[in-house]
Amino acid sequence: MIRRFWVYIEQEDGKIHPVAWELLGVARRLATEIQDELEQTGDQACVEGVLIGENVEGLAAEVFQYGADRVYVADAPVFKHYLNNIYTTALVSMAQKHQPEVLLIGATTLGRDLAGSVATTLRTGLTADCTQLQMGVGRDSTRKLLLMTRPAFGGNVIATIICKNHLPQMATVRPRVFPAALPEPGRKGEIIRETISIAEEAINAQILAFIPNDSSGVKIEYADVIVAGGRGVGGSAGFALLKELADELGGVVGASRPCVDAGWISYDHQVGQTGKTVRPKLYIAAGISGAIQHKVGMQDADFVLAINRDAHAPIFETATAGIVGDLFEVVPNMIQQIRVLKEADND
Amino acid sequence: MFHALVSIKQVPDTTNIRIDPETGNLIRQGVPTILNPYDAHAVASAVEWKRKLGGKVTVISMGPPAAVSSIRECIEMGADRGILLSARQFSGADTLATSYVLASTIEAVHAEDPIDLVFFGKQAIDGDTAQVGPGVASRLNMPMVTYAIAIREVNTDERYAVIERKTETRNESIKASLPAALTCEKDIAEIPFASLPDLIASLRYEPEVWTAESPIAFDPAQIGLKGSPTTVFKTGTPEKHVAGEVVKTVDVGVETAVKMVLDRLAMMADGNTILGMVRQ
Amino acid sequence: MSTKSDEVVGTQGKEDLPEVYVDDLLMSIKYFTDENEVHLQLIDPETCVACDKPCVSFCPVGAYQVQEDGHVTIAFQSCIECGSCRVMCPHNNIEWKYPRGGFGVSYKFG
Amino acid sequence: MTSKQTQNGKIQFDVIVVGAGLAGSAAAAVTAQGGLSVALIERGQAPGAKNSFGGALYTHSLEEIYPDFWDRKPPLERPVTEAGFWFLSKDGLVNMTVRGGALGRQPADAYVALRAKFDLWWAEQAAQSGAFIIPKTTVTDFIRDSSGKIVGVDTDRAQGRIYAPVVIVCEGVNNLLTLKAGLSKSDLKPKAVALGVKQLIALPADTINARFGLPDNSHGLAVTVAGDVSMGLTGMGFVYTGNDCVSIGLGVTLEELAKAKIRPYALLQRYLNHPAIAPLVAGGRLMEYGAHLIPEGGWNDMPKLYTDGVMVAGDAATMVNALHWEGTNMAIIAGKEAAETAIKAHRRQDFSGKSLSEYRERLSKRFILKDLRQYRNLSRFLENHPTFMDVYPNFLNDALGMFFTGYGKTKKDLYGDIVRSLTRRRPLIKVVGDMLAFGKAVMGI
Repeated sequence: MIRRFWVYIEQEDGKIHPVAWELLGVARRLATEIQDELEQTGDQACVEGVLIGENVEGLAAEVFQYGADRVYVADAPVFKHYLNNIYTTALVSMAQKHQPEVLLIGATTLGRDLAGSVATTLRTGLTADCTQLQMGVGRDSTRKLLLMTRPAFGGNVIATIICKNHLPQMATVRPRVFPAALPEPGRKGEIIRETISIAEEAINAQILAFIPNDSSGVKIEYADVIVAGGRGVGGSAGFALLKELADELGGVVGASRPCVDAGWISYDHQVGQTGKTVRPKLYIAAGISGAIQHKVGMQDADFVLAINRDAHAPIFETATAGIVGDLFEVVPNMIQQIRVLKEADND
Repeated sequence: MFHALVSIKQVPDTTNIRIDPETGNLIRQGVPTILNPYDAHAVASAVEWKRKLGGKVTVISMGPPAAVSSIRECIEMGADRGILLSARQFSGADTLATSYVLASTIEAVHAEDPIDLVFFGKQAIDGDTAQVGPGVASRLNMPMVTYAIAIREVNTDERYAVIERKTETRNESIKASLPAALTCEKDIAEIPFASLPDLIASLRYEPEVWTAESPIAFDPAQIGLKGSPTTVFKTGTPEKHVAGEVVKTVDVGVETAVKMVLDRLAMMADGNTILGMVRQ
Repeated sequence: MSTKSDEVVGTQGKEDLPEVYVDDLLMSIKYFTDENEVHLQLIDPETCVACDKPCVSFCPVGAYQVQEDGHVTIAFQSCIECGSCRVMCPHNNIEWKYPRGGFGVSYKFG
Repeated sequence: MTSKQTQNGKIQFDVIVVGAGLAGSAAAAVTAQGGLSVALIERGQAPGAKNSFGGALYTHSLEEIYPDFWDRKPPLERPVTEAGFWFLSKDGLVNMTVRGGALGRQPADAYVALRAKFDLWWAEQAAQSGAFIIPKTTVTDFIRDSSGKIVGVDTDRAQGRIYAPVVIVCEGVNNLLTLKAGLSKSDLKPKAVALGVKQLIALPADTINARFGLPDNSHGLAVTVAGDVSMGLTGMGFVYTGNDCVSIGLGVTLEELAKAKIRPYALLQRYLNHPAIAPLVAGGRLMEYGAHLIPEGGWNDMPKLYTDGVMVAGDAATMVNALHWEGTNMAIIAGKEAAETAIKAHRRQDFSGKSLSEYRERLSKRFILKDLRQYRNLSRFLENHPTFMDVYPNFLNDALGMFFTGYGKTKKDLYGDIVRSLTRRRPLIKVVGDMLAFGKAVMGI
């Protein structure tokens, strides 16, 4: 028997969302976590991708490099653009046919939209926004289950959820929660073409137009440097100062929720439980007290520099380095020192 | 006549939840429950279209008896009818069981008084899952437009609506056949400041309370804990990170403090300068 | 019966008060912020430029801040509606009203 | 709800009460019990949302509104079983509190409370009596008929007029409506209001018991803290123990605070850092910070309490006795007396000022006007005698400190030192003058 670990390979206009690489890394690890069971039963574990779209078969090669053993491809003009019920129909019928044990979907706007519909149609459970995934023995269970850990109550609690009697065990994972799998050039796999018939009358919605929006410029989830501000920044003017530092570092500006709520900066910049999860190399938290809701969004940054006037601010517990001081003195000084360093670098 | 149904949830105000650092337990004391903010915007949008087209807005919510206050808030905003699904058997429901109850309820309301649009908030702030809306729409076989930021057109005669939704990269204008479902961002409509007569009407409003047996006899195997494939295996508190080195500007001065962290950062990046690290 | 305060010997002279980051105090307060209406405004912003701006210190939530050019800004979102500025502004320069019904500070404990 | 409430599309009640605080909900409850229809209008999300105090409530006033008060399971914190004064010097504390005796009575005479919780419950009791609570609505002005007589109120909502022949204004310290009704000639004076700031700090009940020397959770402490709290400004601190929280704060005269350019939260933090205070709250978590004005003008600044169609009660009517931290009880009783007057006025169908003057007569028979009159010179006295904020608390600390360390010293020298520690601060003759003046101010002579 094959125990299948599925990853939905999200693509739009022929571009694969990087969360797919992160999920493939997770799926591979999960498959190795049941090695002991496989040895006992003689079963086999496979990491498999699911690609839905038009002219997407060519993308499979890259999916193999990131660790998929097999890719199921539903390639047809009807899948040109994502539409909830058409993609749901496709993914559901493939899952019903191949019976994956685990199905992982990125918690992107598209992924969340799809996952809820697919899980309900398959009448199975779904755990959203998982921050840890592990194969382990649940209570009263003979076979290892997917242990899905997610924050609850605004990140104040973490809960581990299991889905014992229903398959697939479905989880969504936010981008940047897990590191991406390392690609293995030249790695090959098997393409399985799926024919999905979509009845004309089942198409109950159509895309009339695409409209560029203002958020397309900000992509803080994938930024290497984020200079984020909290209440201590005091207003839009303070964010201009942070922007200056971010520009100097080639980074982007982030914000904690109160600043977004107060209208100092747009939601696209929000880091935290209700905002984005980020994993930059450098995260500068200026005037952010560090409420748990914020921490869950940035705690995986490689280097966290906290700047806060209050030495007791919880952000210092998460910080790699901290400066207790007025950000309006510290940040301008930092900009200046970096400029000096840069000049020295250029010489 | 236009009929909108809005599915709402009363949630603990998560901006107010704190954790006891000693025991790791949730501090529930003083945490108010509120109408899920996204749902409020969904209601506002439904009411706006009702006022434009004529018709009515029905609000449903699954929750404890105290959720009446959230339903009243919707009536205050201009909703006409409120149904509270409240029964012990509903408790412990995950998204699958919740979507069953909501979908069955919507079907029942629809049978009595056909629905054009089903509104949801984009997500509940207590769970942030954003899964119930799509789940319900799938069960009802309705087109689902998530992350809606504007409703451009509702044509009840030709049976379609044009809804603009926001994705990560762009906005999409979607034409969906009616009845359709949508989950709403806050942009969809501003919360109105109710007139005094509307407010007073809401204060006096008593929503219908539907139980697990009546008027719909729900399948006991599909509701509450029983109908939920997922269960909580264990709970814990998030790991604490080890705090790094902290310098105070009052002790060393701003200049030195900044220099110290920049040096530290340079060390982290394998002897490269901060600029080198950042340029990687 | 009046006694002048300069006769007091016990006053401890000038001392540095502890630095308090008022935003951290405000984190404990629940607000319903009215995004559509501002309830606190300066009547004439120019009046503040010449004033010695006691509001900046006495406001218990630090809502009043001085800009570099000497103008005063009000972070009305932080206001807890105590009325100190209404009573104390030396120039009666604040248009002070309550936020619209339901908005503003909402004490959880009080 | 009676049919009266919407006549020809007009929202009409017998009585309107503005503000669901302690005074307002008491007034609404008594009015409703008297068989009248009453609208209780509150601008907060819910009653209590805008209210904050030290503080403790006084049983006599609560029981006066509801004889079955205790059967209603009020959400109170600890009973006050120990009360008194702490006098702080720079680094010391003289404790003068009383427990047992009268403080051991059951139920206690005072209970610590959290206003957001209590006021919500207090308003719910009024609703149970039949009052109609309209929350989330700010009263902006009065409606007057063609003759200028007040016949209702206008609110900030569309179609927001509410009519009633009597309006009881319980709007709190910011007396906007009292001014609009013409009851106050001038706005609050900065020297006659105190700014109160406090932190509510969470601590486990056992820790509170241990730190404050309370035998168990059914004992509580309420103290007035004088001395090194206000940096010489006219003001006092307080400490109250809740079930699992400590309320700690201070009130100082707004005008002095503004002149001294002291940030109130920094002053509060300084107080919290005091060596005698810090250990009491160490390790606690800030539950809530709050600030509120306290009208301390008392008798001298009191508005006229009634006019045609309007009565005013509570903070809006400066019903506060600053020295005794009394105010909540005055508000409640005044609310009740205003309601009784409104009921009588309805019986007489006479809502003129003359008819409503009964309200003032009722108050003059109670402790409210008597006490306020007696203490009328106190605030001016304290303003002119900053020594009470500084010299005497420090002296007390020095004196007792010397008394309990002067071992091996001749007691004559010891007493001499003690006296000198006072006279160094203030000549003896002035001390005598201060004491006499204090007595006069309190006695109201």
